[in-house]
Amino acid sequence: MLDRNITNGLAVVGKYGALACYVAFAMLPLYWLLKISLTPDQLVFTEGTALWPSALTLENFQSVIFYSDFMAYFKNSILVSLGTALITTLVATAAGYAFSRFHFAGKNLIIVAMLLTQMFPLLMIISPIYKIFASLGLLNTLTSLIIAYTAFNVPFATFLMQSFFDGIPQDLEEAAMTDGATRFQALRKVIFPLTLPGLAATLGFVFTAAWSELLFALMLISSNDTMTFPVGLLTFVSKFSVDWGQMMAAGVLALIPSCLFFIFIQRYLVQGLTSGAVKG
Amino acid sequence: MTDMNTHLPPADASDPTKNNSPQKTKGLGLSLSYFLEPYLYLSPALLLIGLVILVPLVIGVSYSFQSIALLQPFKTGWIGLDNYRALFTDAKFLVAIKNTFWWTLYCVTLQFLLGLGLAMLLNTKFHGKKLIQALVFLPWAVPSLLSALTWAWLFNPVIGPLPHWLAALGILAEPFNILGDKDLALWGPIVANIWFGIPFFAITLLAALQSIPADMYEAADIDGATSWQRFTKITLPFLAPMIAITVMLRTIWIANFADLIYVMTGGGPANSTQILSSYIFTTAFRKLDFGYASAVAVVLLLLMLLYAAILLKMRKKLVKV
Amino acid sequence: DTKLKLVEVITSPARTETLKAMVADYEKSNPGVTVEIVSLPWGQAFEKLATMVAGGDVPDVVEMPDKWQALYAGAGKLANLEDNIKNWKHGATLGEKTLAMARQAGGTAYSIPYGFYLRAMFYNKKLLKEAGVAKPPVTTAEFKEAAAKVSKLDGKYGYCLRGGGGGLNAWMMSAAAMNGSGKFFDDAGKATINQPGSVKGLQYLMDLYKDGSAPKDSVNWGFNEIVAGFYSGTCAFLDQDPDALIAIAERMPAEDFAVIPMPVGPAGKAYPTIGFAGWSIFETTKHKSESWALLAHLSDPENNKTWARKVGVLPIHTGAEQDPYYKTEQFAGWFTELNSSKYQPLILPSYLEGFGYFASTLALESSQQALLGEISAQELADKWAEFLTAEYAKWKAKQ
Amino acid sequence: MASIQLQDIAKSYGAVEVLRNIDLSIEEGEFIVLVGPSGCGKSTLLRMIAGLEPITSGDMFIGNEWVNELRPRDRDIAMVFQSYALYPHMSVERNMGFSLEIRGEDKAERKKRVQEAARILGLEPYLDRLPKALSGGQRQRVAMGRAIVRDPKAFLFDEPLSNLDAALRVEMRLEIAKMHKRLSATMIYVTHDQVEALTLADRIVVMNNGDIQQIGTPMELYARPANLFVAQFLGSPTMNIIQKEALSSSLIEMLVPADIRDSVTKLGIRPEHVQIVQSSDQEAEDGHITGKVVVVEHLGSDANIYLDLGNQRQFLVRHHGDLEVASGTELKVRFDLEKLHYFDNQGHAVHQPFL
Amino acid sequence: MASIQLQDIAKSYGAVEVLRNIDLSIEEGEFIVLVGPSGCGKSTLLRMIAGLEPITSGDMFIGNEWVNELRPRDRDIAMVFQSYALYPHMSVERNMGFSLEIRGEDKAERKKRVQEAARILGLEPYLDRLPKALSGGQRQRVAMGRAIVRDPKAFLFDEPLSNLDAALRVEMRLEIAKMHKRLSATMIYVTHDQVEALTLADRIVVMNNGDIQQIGTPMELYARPANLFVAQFLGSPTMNIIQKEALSSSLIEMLVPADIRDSVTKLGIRPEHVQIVQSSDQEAEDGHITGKVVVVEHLGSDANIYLDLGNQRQFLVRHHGDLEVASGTELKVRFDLEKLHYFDNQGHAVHQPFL
Ligand SMILES: Nc1ncnc2c1ncn2[C@@H]1O[C@H](COP(=O)(O)OP(=O)(O)OP(=O)(O)O)[C@@H](O)[C@H]1O
Ligand SMILES: Nc1ncnc2c1ncn2[C@@H]1O[C@H](COP(=O)(O)OP(=O)(O)OP(=O)(O)O)[C@@H](O)[C@H]1O
Ligand SMILES: [Mg+2]
Ligand SMILES: [Mg+2]
Repeated sequence: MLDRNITNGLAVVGKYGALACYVAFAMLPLYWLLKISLTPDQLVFTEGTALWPSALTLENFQSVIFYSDFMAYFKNSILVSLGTALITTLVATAAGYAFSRFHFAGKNLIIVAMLLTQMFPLLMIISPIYKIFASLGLLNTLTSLIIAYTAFNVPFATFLMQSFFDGIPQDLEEAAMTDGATRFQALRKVIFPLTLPGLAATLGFVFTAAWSELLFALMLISSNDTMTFPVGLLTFVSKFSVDWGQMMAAGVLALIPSCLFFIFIQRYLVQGLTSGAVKG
Repeated sequence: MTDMNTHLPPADASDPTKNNSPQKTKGLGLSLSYFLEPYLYLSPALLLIGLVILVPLVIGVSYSFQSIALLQPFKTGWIGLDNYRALFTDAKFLVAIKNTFWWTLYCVTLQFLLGLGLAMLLNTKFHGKKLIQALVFLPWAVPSLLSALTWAWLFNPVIGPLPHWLAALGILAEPFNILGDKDLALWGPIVANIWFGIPFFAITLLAALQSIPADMYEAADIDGATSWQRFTKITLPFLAPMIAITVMLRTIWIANFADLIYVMTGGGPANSTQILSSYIFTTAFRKLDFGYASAVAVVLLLLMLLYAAILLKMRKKLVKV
Repeated sequence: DTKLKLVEVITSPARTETLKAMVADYEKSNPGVTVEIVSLPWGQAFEKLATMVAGGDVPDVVEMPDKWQALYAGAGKLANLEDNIKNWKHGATLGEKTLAMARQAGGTAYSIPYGFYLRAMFYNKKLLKEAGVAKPPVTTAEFKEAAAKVSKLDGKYGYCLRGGGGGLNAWMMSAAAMNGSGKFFDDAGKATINQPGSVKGLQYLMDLYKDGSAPKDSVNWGFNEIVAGFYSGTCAFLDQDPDALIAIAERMPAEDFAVIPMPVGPAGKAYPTIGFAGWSIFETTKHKSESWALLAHLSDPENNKTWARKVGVLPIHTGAEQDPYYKTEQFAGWFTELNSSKYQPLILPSYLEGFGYFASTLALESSQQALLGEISAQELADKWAEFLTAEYAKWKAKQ
Repeated sequence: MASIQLQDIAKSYGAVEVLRNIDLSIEEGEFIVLVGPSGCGKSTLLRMIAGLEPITSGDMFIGNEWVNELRPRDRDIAMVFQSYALYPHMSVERNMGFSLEIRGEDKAERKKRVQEAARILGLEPYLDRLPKALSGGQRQRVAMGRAIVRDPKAFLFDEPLSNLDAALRVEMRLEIAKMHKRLSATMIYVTHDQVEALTLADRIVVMNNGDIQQIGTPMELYARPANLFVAQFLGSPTMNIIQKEALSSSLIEMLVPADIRDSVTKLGIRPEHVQIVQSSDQEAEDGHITGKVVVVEHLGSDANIYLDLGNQRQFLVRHHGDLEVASGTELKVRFDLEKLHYFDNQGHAVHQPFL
Repeated sequence: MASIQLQDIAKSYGAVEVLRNIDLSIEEGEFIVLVGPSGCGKSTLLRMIAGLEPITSGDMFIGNEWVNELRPRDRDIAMVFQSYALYPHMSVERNMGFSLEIRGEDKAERKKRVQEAARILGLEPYLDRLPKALSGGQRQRVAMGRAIVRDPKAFLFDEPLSNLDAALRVEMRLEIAKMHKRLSATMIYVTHDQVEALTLADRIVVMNNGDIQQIGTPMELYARPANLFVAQFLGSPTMNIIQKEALSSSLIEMLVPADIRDSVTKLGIRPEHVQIVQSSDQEAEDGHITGKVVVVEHLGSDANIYLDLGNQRQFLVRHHGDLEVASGTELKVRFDLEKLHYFDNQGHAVHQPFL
């Protein structure tokens, strides 16, 4: 605002240029996805490198929407993702809060344990996990996915939430508690509203992680009724061909909820929430 | 603290000895709940992680000391460190370690730097911010299978534009598929992974950026800091905790993440894109040697632990707040 | 009430539809039995099924590809079907080859195959014409020449080489054709793959690649890439099973392509690989008779014919090839192979327990190395021979 | 050192107008103290001079350069923030030396100057601490230290001593005066402490509600406040104001000179310019007014005596020395006639022509 | 209302000992003012009473209940934080009403009490604002408002008026006194403002460096400081201290009573207890000491005159009324003998036996 004209102008041009590059990079594969989904089957390969096909079709979308189980898969995915996002965020908020505000015995051990869960290839332990879920009778349920996703996402979400909590002056909580709030009330009424960017980011991550997760979804779910959409996508890759058009159409459709979710959460990614809170 | 007399209220208080002992008990109870409080908050997380991941993880690690094949319960047996000994002579394992290192290094560094740049850009004001923000975050929401297929598609000169563009720019001598070139193949999944991972850093860092108090920048302005100095001396230190945690986790994930590679190159050509986790996968599910795969996984785990320890140490030194 | 769980592993939406219809028939005629169909995506089917079985969630009936059969049978997971076949009314019409394949693992029938995959050569008529190749090649030498000619066209290649996953068949066929023998092991139990003839066969493919008769990135191509390469008109020749016909016929006008037998080697013979998939019953099932009834239903001649067409395999019951459906130009290649003594179907030794690993990993990596010039054909052959010989000995010891 | 000119500066936050018509011309090396009630816009004005707050309208010059759009860092101004704005991730030492670090000053020099500042501020034991491990006053001193290690064109101090104890405050005040003399830097200083304002200022600017009320030397403002606001704002305890109509006409005659008697509506007298008439003193005209003692505040050297003049009008007398008097007692007081202030009904001061 | 007892309280942050041997017994409804130099541990003590800071050793009782481990919210204590600690996402109104909201007070009641507090604090126009859109003083008032809407067992105020202008400060001070009377709540009040301390306190606690130096009523502390620290800390400007050996023996004889003459090493005299001997006055013994005028601070009602006694020893005289005197002039001053303070070489006060 206080910049001088020329450098200012250059900076603005540079900024928009950089943004354009990012957008282009992010959108290119997505654009290609869209392009393929709109290209009639016969042209997919013959006009492979063209930026825009000579003919368009909505057939792929139609068949995905009306003649496949994808809408059911979407529903399942949304249930699972929302459920996971909410539960994970709750659990991780509690844990992140404990990490941020307390010193206690075993803290480092717990941190290491949480890190460990992220370090071992899940593939290697999927079979004991499968057994546990089987013995709990949870196979083929969306609950099993929510539990598994929550468990796997909690460590990261916890660390994320911790670093957001760390950024909030402890004074505020203390003020709330002298005002007579229980820790939970202080958390809910004072800390949460100030952690909104963090909560939004965490929700966003967990949602998308659950949204696109494949391994657990593949392993724990066999029945068509509870299948989520990434597994559904796999069915387009059969042994003898890939139905690119429909697969990409399904992929494009799958982006819509995520896109909406991002638009929804970004209103919480706002600046300067804590300004004016404390002096010093 | 055990001596009750130390808790006597002053002499003028009314009969203190009488109601002192029950209060003391109450105090102790409270201190117990004080002590337990953090564990209470942690318990759901610990329970979930313990049951769903840690227990299986212990089982998984125990495989590495056994000879074990997935479908053959009768052929298992404890064999001590044999699996680990075999690692030393396994040329493929060594190649995979090397590839894992480069794969992780390139992916993490590039997506971190680009993500940080994006976060900084998004932290300014510009037109159409909402839309652009939503768009650039989208890659994170694309399932890895789909992104792998799409990128493989884009790299294919028959059906994708990239080789032609790269050739036009003179980066490639002729439009060919880099996924089939053993010197370049790793860059295919790396690009895909960077594409996929930028939003991760952008979002976390953006959220962290937004919690930097504005008056820090004002103070730095007054102190005469240039934009670059503001960035290095204010922004980075404030972001440091977040950077430490995200870089650490992302490194771990990427080192463990074989989906893209598996779909795009299958570890090939000729093992040139084989990383530890894809090697673990083929050993476990193709060679069906779970024991050996688990030993490789344990090595990966140890490497990651070492890395995390170093990073945590550094974080402690660097992060003051 | 009985509930059966049937796992389909080579899934595709259309195929699942057909299966569902057949199962519905079965349910209608067997009141009280319901069948749950679990369709696994092919790419991850192996891991998923293995995890299910290891996790104790074992299905009753399962679709069994040839490469897995030895593994599951060897682990004692599959039910012996010999008695059932004996008492089955359609047992008699099961072809010789069918039974041989059913019994491939250890000589006992652990599955009822539902069809064969046989390799033949697809070719692009337009490309050949453009390149000035007058008639489709019959011998390996002609093939090489034709491929080279097509490769001279700008951006076109002769051969859709499958250097990535599933490429083993081509190597084996080429080795056998050059060696003039379809045997994998000599009498002493030694693998034949590093015999000089076989090595020449390996070299043949390597040369095709090095001479530029195959696209550079085909070193990494798998099924989808080669098929796409073929119907996009990038390369002129494609060796494939009948199942590829489905995808190709959808995207290429019938007059643009045809299928010929695999080129014959210097000995005048070709050895197109043959494979199969079938249905098996898990040993642990509590409803063996119902499971068998289901299996029998799926495999009866009528259903098998429908199924075979749908999934692109050659049916199992003798006489099925008389069906008018198979009398087209496209199927000519396969039936020529089946009916001429020049062509001897090559059954890969998938009864070896390590064969899955060999095909999917070891052979894949080393053949890529060979294509990229890191190792020679001889080294490649030796490596394979070593592994196969050892596996064979293991297998032998168990017999 | 640089002069600073503000010409018709105004500032609004959205619809809220925070400053208006600010005209102020500060000479090189001048020490200006800004005073005014809480929320009158002092900090905002400082922040605008520093370049932290965009100027809604008007022009600002620093050393003859038009700076409306100059970046803060190009203005070379040191500022102590009211909120301190310490860098939480830097030790006290680095906090104080940060501006030098930024300028690429070499380490030894930096250390020397920080040490010197720390000595002045009594912060030596805390140089290695992070701000969060400091007390409120210590933090404020660090904020102060951050400014005084520098050698800028101008210093802006926003209530820099408000959280310090009296002794330290006096000490700091003297240090600031010394520094001002040594550097002869231009300084603008916001304070609520009258002693600071009066002792430090070359000129005091009294603000109210976004306006400048009066600019002048301390003595000018004390002796000749331009209006009721300034009169009451400066001086502690505050000036007593008496409505003219509340006085008997004889008293008015005695207190208000004839030539301004009509325009004056209010009279002002500072508590220290009122004497208590000893009850032994019998002459009635000596006691200008009488009131009941409400409460006596003992301040050691002085006492504040609150009188009730009836009708709930309060009147404060500052008595030099101690005085034991029970509340409820009637007291007579007389005004120092020369120290009376007169105001018209707009609150503007009316001056006796002969003064 | 509740009594508060602190028994041998100590506090350390790691190796840093911040408070030690704090023994303090506060009666129900008492108004205690804590004073002490910056960093002496006042805030820490308040925070420990509020339950925000764990007690390292010692015992604390509130109304006879042992509260060492009682949670803040169970102590029912209102506190004004030195750092304000306003809830940045809540409007001023909600900030102030938050404790009532938490307690489930109904809306109308909440509104009423917040309105009342806002009126007292002059915050009515800002009720809808967020803290970040307030000036420093306004924020501090909100922090204050948050406490005074409540009706707790005790109030803790940590420099609650430090950022307010003098007039407002006086007003607020009176309001606090009123509130104290009305609620007769126990109050502990930290301030650096001597006037506040002296006018509000039932008893003042003087702290230094983590210790309590003296506890007593304002007059006690002013008149009979227990040691040099208290003597110098209270009273502004600060007490003059003279080394006994710097005085001539005749002067010592005149100023120090015989029976304590040996133990005394220092004499103290407050600036307001020193009179300037008019030069017209010729009697030499009237002028106890002589010094050169260094500087004169004009404060309106008074003037501070700094004298140089030679050897760079400074001496301050508070002159009632104004005085025009050039620096360099020699001035004679005499002490009010009854107001002299004596200290031994440990700095403890030595009292004249007859006093
Ligand atoms: N976390 C900490 N670690 C070490 N020392 C600390 C910490 N917090 C405070 N201190 C020290 O404790 C002492 C007392 O601090 P406290 O805030 O109680 O002072 P105070 O009397 O309120 O001072 P002020 O008037 O400046 O606010 C200070 O010297 C401070 O440096
Ligand atoms: N963002 C804002 N939006 C609206 N009004 C604001 C904003 N920021 C400040 N104000 C108002 O501007 C006025 C001036 O604020 P400023 O901080 O300059 O006051 P000040 O004179 O420094 O007061 P204090 O002595 O209390 O610090 C205040 O009344 C304040 O409420
Ligand atoms: Mg201000
Ligand atoms: Mg304090």
